[in-house]
Amino acid sequence: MTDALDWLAPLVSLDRLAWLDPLAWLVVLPLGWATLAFVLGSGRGAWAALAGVSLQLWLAVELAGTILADGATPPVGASEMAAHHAVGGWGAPLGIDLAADGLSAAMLILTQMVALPLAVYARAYFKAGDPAGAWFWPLMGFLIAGLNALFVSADLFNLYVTLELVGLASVGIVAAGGGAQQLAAALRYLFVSLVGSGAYLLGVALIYGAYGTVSIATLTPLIAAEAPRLVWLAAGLMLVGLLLKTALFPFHFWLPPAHGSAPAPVSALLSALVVKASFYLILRLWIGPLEPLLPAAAAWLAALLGALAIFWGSYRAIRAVKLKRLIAYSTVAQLGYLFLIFPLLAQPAALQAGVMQVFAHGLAKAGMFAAAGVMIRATGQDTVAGLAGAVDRLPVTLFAFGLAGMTLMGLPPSSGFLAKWQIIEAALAQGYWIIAVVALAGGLLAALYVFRVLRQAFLVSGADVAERGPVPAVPRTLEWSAFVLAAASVLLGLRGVELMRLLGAGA
Amino acid sequence: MKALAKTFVVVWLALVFVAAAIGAMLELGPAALDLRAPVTDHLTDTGVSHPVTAVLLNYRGYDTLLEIAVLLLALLGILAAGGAAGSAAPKAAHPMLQASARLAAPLMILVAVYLLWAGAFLPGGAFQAGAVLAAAAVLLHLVGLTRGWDSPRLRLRLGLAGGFALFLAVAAALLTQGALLGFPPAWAGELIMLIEAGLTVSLGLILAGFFLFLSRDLR
Amino acid sequence: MTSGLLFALVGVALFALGVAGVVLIAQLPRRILAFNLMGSGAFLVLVGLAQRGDLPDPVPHAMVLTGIVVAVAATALALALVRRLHALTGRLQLPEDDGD
Amino acid sequence: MTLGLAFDLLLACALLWSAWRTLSTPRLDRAIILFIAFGLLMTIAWIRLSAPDIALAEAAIGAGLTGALLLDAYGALRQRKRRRKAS
Repeated sequence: MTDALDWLAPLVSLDRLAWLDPLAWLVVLPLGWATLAFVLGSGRGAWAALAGVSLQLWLAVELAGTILADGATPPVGASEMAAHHAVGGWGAPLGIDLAADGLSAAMLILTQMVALPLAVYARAYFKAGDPAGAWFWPLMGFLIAGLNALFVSADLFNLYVTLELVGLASVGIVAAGGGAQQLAAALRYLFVSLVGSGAYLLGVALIYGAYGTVSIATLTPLIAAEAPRLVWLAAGLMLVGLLLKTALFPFHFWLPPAHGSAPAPVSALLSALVVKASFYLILRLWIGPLEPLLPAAAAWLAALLGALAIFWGSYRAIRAVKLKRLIAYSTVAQLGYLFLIFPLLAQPAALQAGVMQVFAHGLAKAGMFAAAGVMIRATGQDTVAGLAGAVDRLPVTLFAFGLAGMTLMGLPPSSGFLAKWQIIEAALAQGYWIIAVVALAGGLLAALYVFRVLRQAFLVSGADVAERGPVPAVPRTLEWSAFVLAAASVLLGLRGVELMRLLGAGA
Repeated sequence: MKALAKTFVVVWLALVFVAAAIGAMLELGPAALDLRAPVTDHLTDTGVSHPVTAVLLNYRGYDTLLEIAVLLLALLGILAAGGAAGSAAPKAAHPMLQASARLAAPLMILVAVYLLWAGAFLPGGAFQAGAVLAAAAVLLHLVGLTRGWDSPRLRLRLGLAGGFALFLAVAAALLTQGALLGFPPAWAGELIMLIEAGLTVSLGLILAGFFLFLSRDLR
Repeated sequence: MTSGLLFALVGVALFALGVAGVVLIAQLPRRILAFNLMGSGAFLVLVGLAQRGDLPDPVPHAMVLTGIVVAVAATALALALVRRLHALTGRLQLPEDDGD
Repeated sequence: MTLGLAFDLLLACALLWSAWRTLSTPRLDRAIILFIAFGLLMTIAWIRLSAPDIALAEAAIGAGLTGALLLDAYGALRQRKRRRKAS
């Protein structure tokens, strides 16, 4: 009997499935279903997307499992990575290598984890014939493919191509079926994105000129051994280009219009994942090949800009009239936290804190934008004021918004609490109390803009609601997928240990 | 006033950057690595004899795969940005022009086929061939012989995505055999030619689409 | 000085000119031109600097081919958005964003 | 100074000049023509850098296709403006 079932074994265990290398399939799969969705035609392909993202989630978890199981894993940031795939069989520096460590695996899991509920949400959000949803599925497929490709690439030039893939896909879904305001936001975003990747490309060109290779693993020891002045310039160009794409203060000007004017599922994808991709790349370069070049002052400059982002983004969110603008400015503020960790990177806990914040904000912000989409549908307007009395009609959605808000404020037991607590702990351990103060103040400011929304919905009477006529019904799927994302952001706080282990693997 | 200050700052930064970069470039020593030798050493295993084509489709074929995705994506973005439906009825050009376009189009297709074939051992290849095909399609449109494209029907969608799908399918099939795009030396030449032929048609359609889908808003 | 190094220097200047153009010019089609100049500059640096010893290197050649195609894709998308914006508003400049 | 280097210097100046004029000339149609000229100069530069593949691609895609796209867009914009004025 057991013999008869032996053929099943390779389907279950990845170790015996050499051909099922998750690194490469995580890129091939989304490219495949994106193409299929395009061929199927306008408005089609939701099922292909759902099936594809589910499979990808499984692959990403498997990948994380193999990295965790490998006891001798080198620490995150080492040029030797745990999982590895030589495209074309050539190997770097002649060919392109794919590689993943705990950091890449974490980003891959987050991407599929956010994309799956959002795909469910988007299927209900874009009604048949909606011009904004006409080509949503292939665009989303290429976006996810670009993100996955970025997280597994170990080649600087290949990373440029993935950056362009992510950038153009994002601009495409922001512009989709939009009016003048949306198009203007998309164009502004496009130019920023192109200048950012252009600066990155020039940096790569200078590095190739100096060393004759663009493979990260080959470059790391070369840069550590000798760095001519040109390489400093290259590092500066690459980092500034990526900061522009990450929308770190003062480069944030393009983000609120782009994230605030797109349809809700698009805003969620952009805020939760796309800005994190360029942040991931900054982190990857910072702890990897560029590490020997960066003085402590650079880390403090990043942290200073991060702190300014927290204050300015929160201030604008507190004053915002429109609901989605409020959430978009909150993204500007929350991105600031990610840069507070740079002066602390001497401790591995700082990296864990940063990635925890990426997860916390990714899940919470996706949930928040999804919830906002429901509220805008139900109230017919994108304003905070219009939410008066919404609690009677949208209890689930407001609960979701509240949970996501909890994560952004950093209240226990959410993952946001875990992230902020770790930042504060790492800061105090190294004697940098100022960073701890900034992190605490940011939480209080977040409370102000989150409660502004909740107060309007719960406490202000919705007496004028009746005058607006019948309330449009909102599909239940929308409410619940928003809830799942927000709840995940809180529950992750209880299961944070696995994530920490993934990032601490071998350290 | 603010605009003037911005101009001043940007120009000043640009000048400082150029001066620094030029200074740093002039003092640069030789590179640590030289990929010219390995590229030539393995050339017989790549299936093509032209080094640039070997890098483009074999050594770094993965870049090219993603790059075709970028092209398809730009077209998708153009379609998604929308515009009024209904294809433009082009003005018919002078009969003489039309006749010469009719004559030129097949010639251009021949040139494209030559460029594609020559790419294996001479400068040329799918991109250059695709651009020539696109030019032929645009020419026919400009003299009023073909209509602009409205929304892509199934056949056109298959043509637009087919080259990329074929490339991806070959990459995935090779992945099940070991490595993504790991061409076996014995078959590399044939597989690369197959991919390039598919890409030429799709690239021609995509590049032509950049014009013909846009002619929608030209009424 | 070799041709490679000379064109790499020109590339840096073109890149700076292009970036300054994208940042400073308001007219959208002109910004697209500036972006293309910026890209050409980066390509010249990539190829020129790699062959400052005057021996051609096929790896950056292939990279630049990739880059040119990506640039034309971005240009086509940008032009499509500009044309659409012009159809809707009759303007060739981005409207001021009030920030709210 | 060799003849080749002198030619390169001339070409470099022409590249920079045409790029500058592309951005500074007041009329958009002129700018597009100058940009196409810039693309053709780039083609020559690629030949000088012994990169015939890129030269072909630059002529077909960089100067040719991009230039045609720009001219096409310019024509469409002008046509719409004229119609807007007429109505």
